[in-house]
Amino acid sequence: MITTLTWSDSWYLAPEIVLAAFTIALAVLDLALPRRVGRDVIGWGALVGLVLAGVFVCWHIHDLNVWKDAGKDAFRNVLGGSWRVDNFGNLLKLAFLGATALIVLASLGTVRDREVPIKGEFYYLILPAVIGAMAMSSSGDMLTMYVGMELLSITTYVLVAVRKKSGQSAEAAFKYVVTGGTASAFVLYGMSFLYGVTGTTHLASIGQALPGALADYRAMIYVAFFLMIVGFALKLALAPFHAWAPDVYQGAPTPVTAFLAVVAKGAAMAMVYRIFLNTAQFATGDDSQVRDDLFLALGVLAAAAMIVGIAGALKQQNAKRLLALSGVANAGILLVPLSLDLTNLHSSLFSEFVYYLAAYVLMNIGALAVLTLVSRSSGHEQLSAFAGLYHRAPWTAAAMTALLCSLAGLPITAGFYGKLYILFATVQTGEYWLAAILLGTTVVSYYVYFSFIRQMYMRGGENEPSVRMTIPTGVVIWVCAAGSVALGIFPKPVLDWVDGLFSLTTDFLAR
Amino acid sequence: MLEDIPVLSLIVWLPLLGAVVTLLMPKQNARLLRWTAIVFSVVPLVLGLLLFASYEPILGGGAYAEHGTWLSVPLNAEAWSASQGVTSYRLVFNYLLGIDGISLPLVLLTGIVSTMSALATVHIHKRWKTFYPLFLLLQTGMYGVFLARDVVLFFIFFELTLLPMFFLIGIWGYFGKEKAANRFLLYNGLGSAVMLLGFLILIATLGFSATQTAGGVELVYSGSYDTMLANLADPNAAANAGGAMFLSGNLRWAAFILLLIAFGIKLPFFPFHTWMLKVHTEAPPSVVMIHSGILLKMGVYGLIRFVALLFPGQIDSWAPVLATLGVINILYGAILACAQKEFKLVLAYSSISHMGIVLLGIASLNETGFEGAIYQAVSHGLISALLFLIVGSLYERTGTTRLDELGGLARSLPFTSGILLTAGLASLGLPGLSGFIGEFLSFLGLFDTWKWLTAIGVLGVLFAAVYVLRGVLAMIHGPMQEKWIGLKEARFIEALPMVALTALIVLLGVYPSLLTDLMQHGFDGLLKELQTRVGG
Amino acid sequence: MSMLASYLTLAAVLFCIGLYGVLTKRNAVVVLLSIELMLNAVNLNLIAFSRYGIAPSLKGQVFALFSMTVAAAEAAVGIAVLIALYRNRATVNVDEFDELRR
Amino acid sequence: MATVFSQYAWLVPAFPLAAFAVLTAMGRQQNRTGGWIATIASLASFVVALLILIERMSGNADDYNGSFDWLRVGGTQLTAGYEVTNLTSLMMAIVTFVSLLVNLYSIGYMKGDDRAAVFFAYVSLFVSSMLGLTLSDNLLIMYVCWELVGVCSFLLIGFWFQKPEARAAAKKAFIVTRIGDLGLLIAILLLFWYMPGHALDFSSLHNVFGTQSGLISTSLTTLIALLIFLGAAGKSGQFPLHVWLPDAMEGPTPISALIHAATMVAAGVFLVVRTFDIFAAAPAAMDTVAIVGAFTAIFAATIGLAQNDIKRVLAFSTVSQLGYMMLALGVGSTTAAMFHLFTHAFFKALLFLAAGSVIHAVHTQDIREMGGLGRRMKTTAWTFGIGALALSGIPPLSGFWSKDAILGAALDDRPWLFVVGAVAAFFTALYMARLFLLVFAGKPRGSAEAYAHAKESPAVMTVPLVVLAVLAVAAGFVMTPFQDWLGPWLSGGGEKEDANGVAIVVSIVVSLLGIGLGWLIYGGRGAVRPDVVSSRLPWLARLLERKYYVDELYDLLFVKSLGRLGQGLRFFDEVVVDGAVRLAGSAVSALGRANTRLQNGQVQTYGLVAIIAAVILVLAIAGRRFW
Repeated sequence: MITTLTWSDSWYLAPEIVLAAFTIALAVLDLALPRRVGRDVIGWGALVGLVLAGVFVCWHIHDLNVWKDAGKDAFRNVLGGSWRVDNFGNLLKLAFLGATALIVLASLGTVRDREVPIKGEFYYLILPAVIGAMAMSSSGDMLTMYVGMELLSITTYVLVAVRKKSGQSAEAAFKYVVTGGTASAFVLYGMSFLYGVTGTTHLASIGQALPGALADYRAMIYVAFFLMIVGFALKLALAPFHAWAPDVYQGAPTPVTAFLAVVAKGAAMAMVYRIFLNTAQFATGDDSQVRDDLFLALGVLAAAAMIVGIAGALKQQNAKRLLALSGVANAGILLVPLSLDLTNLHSSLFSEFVYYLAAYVLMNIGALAVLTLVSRSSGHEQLSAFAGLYHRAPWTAAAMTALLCSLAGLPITAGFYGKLYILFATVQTGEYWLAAILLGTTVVSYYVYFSFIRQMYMRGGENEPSVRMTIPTGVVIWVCAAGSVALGIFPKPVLDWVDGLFSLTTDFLAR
Repeated sequence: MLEDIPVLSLIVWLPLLGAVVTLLMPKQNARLLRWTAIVFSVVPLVLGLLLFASYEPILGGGAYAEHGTWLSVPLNAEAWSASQGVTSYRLVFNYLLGIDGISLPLVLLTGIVSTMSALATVHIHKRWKTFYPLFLLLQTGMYGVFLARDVVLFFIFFELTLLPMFFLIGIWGYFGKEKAANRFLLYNGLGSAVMLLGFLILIATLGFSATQTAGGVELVYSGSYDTMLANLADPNAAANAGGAMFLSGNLRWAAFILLLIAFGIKLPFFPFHTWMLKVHTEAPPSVVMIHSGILLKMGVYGLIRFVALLFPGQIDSWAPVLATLGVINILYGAILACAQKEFKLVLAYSSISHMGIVLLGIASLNETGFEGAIYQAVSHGLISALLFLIVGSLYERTGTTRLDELGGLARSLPFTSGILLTAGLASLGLPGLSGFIGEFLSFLGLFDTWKWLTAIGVLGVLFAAVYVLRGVLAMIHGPMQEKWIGLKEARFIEALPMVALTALIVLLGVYPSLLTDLMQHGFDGLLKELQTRVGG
Repeated sequence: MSMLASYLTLAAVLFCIGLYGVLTKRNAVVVLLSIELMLNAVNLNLIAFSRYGIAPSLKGQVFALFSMTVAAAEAAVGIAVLIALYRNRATVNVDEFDELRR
Repeated sequence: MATVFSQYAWLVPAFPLAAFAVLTAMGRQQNRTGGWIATIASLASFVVALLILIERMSGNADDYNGSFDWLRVGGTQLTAGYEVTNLTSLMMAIVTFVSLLVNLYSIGYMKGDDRAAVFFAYVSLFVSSMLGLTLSDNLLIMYVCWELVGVCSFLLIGFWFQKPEARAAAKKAFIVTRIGDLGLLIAILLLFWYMPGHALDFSSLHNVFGTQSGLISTSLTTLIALLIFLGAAGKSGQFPLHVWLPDAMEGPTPISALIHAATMVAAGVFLVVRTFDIFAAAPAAMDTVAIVGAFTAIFAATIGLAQNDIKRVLAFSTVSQLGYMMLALGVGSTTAAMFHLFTHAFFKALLFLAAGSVIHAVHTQDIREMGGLGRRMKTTAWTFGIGALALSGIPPLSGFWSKDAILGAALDDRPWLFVVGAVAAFFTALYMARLFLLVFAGKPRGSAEAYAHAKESPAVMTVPLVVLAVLAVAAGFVMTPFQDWLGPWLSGGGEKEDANGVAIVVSIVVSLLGIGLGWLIYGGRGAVRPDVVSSRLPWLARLLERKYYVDELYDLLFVKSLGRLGQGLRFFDEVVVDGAVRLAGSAVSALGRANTRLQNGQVQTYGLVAIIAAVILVLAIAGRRFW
């Protein structure tokens, strides 16, 4: 079957096309603009592009709803099924776009020329990275997915190195390249076996073919999936594949750190969800052994990530590395819903994932935004930069407290509710060990996150320089803090909305 | 009259309103802030007293209960709708507040101790504008814990007490405040994590209810305490649950033990007690008043409400374990209290010992014992609040509460010393003061079933005399050191709560029916269950 | 089938050599080359499957083409990053890239 | 007959309670008037108590009982109530009378103390709770009051709180009596669960135990009786819980008279009398009571021989006399016990107050520094002498009659106990003679200056002495072998004291022998040298002086070992329990540190770790399927 790109197809690619167009336009603009003109205008342009893409995504959601009401399947295959427009993708795209928009906004207030001499490049390179992330969440084919993944990776390699005068930045980028490249190789190697066993790269077809292939090619299927798991574990920085993350996060400019922590991680997570839900469910047949093993492996990795991430953060004095390790733990939490059995009782894994992802986006970006402000005033990124923040900037301290509560999972915040929701799922499916680990690491995380609070409220602070707040960063911090609290008190609208949009059958099982 | 207003909600949320109000006040005006805090502590107390006055044990607190849905979030119903015609499958967190004979005494205790502690905040000398909002927020958490009838709501209020306490200890504490705050946070965090796991198991296995509607079945998971009780009592519940997982025997044990540990940490029982020592020594007095006076009682309340009342079978077979734990607590705490050189530590260990008596009361599994446990909780709350009030007042003057550095204070501070002695006597269970009644009822209750254990536990009463007298007399009697001669007697605002608490301790000791009548029907359900279990 | 097996074995060996290179080589350029080697092993795998696989199809070859292109881009960026790093540190010894630690 | 006054019996404890409240509320300003407030209150109580006593003595008045709900225990409503019987009315009269006199005396004794108001407040509280103890109609309320009197005793012993000895004595008194109280508490717990209807009031106890109803087995009854006796022994200073009473003499002397001689220490005897039905149903318990009583009587009397502190001699005498009362109870004679309690209250209060008068005058308690005081303080000497004779059992003073009643009862029941009692009586007479002679006769041994300053106490102190002296002489006539009035009245007519010639003769003989020997030794004639024992048998003298080393033994057995246990547990708590917590904490941080160590900045190390982890993961999860 030969399919060509039609106009209607390109409508469904509109968000990505918009972003691509903005990338090119902004790149040209960057070249054309005289040196003395500030590059902030490119940042604002990128923001416009992100918002516009978001509008298109919303439009798609609306379209799908119309179809659903009309009784049709609420998804659309484009380009021979290699691209899917469904609500799984749409919701995640919204999350990525929103997160990127927040990051861009925050950096508009904080990124200075000294730090990032080629600021324009920073702003327009972030757009193709988002395209990559969107491709990862919206592909129906391993090939497209792989290309999306590489698009994201390669642009982020550059972004990490964007402070090109800085040795740290370059070193971080190099480490990231090596790790990312190896991870890609593993993923790709695994994909090749999957293709070999089923003869197709189309995810849904693989899912159909695998139960049949299970009898003859069990070992190869194991190999395929485990290679992919290893690759993704590296990408996601799940423990003990995480050691690169703190180095890279520390070396990268803070907005890029935020992007890596939130969007890159979220996109990889989306890819894992997509692949495993489409192909690894082996829905038919009594032989669930391989499937169980795969999901067990995911569970084990999630557990290890939670434990190692939080334990590693315990003694960490560098705030950025600490947040990187907290990101490791949070990746573990994000993986937990996927590792649980899909049963009658528990099939809301996507809501759990997306809700916690949203919470994670808010708290992580918010915390990093605060960190940017604070480290700029103290000149370093150690925890002690936060000393006495309560005296220097009480409102920022209050916002940071809310964000930390969310990170620590204290009521009533998004982080609390997200964890609660995931925990309930683990208990429902009887995976008490995961619940116990999740809870245990949460307790230890109190110590970790409260080390910020101790610095802010209980340590000196009268002598530290004051914190200069800029409007865009302030907006981001408060959006994140308020969002974290609001999501915690009223998770219902979000969850109702997600539940109304997402459908397991439509998004994963329908061809 | 009270039935017409959401009195329970008012009690819970008024302190929070107070917190907001104090946030809007000028930073430097400590008096204004303090009096605002006092007012917002007194009003819930008054409401609680009105409730107390109009509460009829025979009717229970049904008239005051408040039902509402706070959250109803979807669980994916696709798989269900295909197989069982389930149209709606949701996880519901309710806003359920209720009152009964078990919680009312503790609500009153919260009101009283909070008010007294608000008066005692004269010892706070810095950052008032941060202190009072946290202080009031803490109260909201505590009232919420005692009034919530939904496990998730309960948990949230429980956690809500953590954060303010962390700050209150960590900012306004003494020398080792940060360490103490950390310990408090981690230990209690661990406790609440364990509790949450237990609660989630309960929700997932007991909290379901299915409603048949015209469109199909509506399946709901909720944390409602009443739903759980109803499901427990319903012999067909497992069958009605359909595909839902019902609480199996093993899970029941798991949840029981999890909750036991969770509340045991709060109580605290041996060997989970070390965290509270630091809190007792390092936190500011008005905060320890609340901590020792109320927060520990959340453990008592939780043990009764969620461990005893929800798991009659388990508590029945574990009664000896609980009783043994109680005896260990009593003796261990008492003997260690005898060996301390710091008065605050004496009090801390004595709290452990006294909480052992609570365990005995619970382990007795009869009405007397439960009443004793609650009575002991209330009385210990008042007594330890009073003791720490005095400790704070003494520390303010002398800068130490070490036994070997003090002595003969009765000379320069006769009033404070007199109150201290009274409080000490109450603490060692002197009849005529409230401490005796709780001990007596607990021992009486347990004696019915575990005579030897009780007899050993009663030894704790003897040790109590030893450590209380050793501690108190070392401070107020004996030769006085030169440097304490010029000490000033308690100011009015310090004396007021001292007198009030003493009066209450005497009142409860002289006329215990005041409280025991309240609890009269609180345990009917459990006792019936236990009786059928034992009898059948 | 034996044909497939030998290609797969070769690919696996290549992959492992690449991995070994990544993990042990001191020269950063060689490390980047080793990554390419791993990717090429995969390409070999894809082609082998596409020709001798259980369900032979063109998709594998297409995939390999994409993979090569992407790998090229990746290599380019990698070398660029390395150059930036070299400018800064004046070395390509991987062992010395450890300023970011702990 | 209708009861007119009995229904107002609650007023009796109420007056002193009110005085306590007033004195506490007014604080220290009332040092002057405080004494009078307390005295007036106890006068009012005494009047009411006397009216009740007269009403009851006038014959066949019904027992009166009033109560209200106090505490609900499960389904049972426990009441607080009071009960007026012949026994309680008598006890009430004794208590109010002695306390009236002591209050009066204290006005003089405590003059100039700046905490006098506190003193009178404590005394009032004590009187109130002692009366409550007397009046209460059930064991639980009695226990409440029982503990309250203990606390008042503790407060008053430690009244001069700046003296470390007073602090230690107060603590000791409280803790040692508490050991006994625990027994009583457990007895109450037992009774609560075994009595039909969970009844704890005395009439129900009488119904169950007094009628051989067989509702409660003998072994259980014995256990309960022994536990109650443990309580009584603690309060009444019976061996082995007697150690607190001599130390309690650190308190002001009027307190020693009121609490530690006349009233509170007698509460143990009163308790056994109150619950006598239980004892009567348990022969083994009766034996225990009798033996412990007899042993205490002789044990304390011998110690009294070797003490040099005037109040300590009297204190051991009190212990000894209480032993007598217990002996009487053990041989089944409640009347004899109550009779001795009655007379002892007067003459022992007298002795203490007189001793107080002496101490007031010479400011020392050491009899070796006294002597010849009889010439300076005639009233005191005379009254003390009367008290000493009464205590020694010289007819026709009250002590003779009551001691004779006990010895008679013992002879009837267990003759060998009679022998013990008689020997104890000999020692009693001996040490009283020693005491009197050393203090009042002979030449002054202390500093001449002190002797010169010693003068008779003011009237407010001597008047009570005289009143008590009169009673010490006369009180015995309510129950003589010839004219027994008290026995039938108390026991409702059942018991009739038989005159026992042997007992009378022996008791007179041993008393006279004791006094005579005392005269020979201490009379100043030098017939027998005072150090006759200490020079021949130094170990015996030392043993007696050190009170048979019981305190030292307890210190070693309990105090030291508790201290050591406490230290041990402290170590355990800090190292093991808290250590486990820290260990868990450091295990987590060790994991964190391992992670930190892993992050050496070498990306190839990271890769290696990752690959190793991958291999482990694959082997652990997929690999297990293949072999």
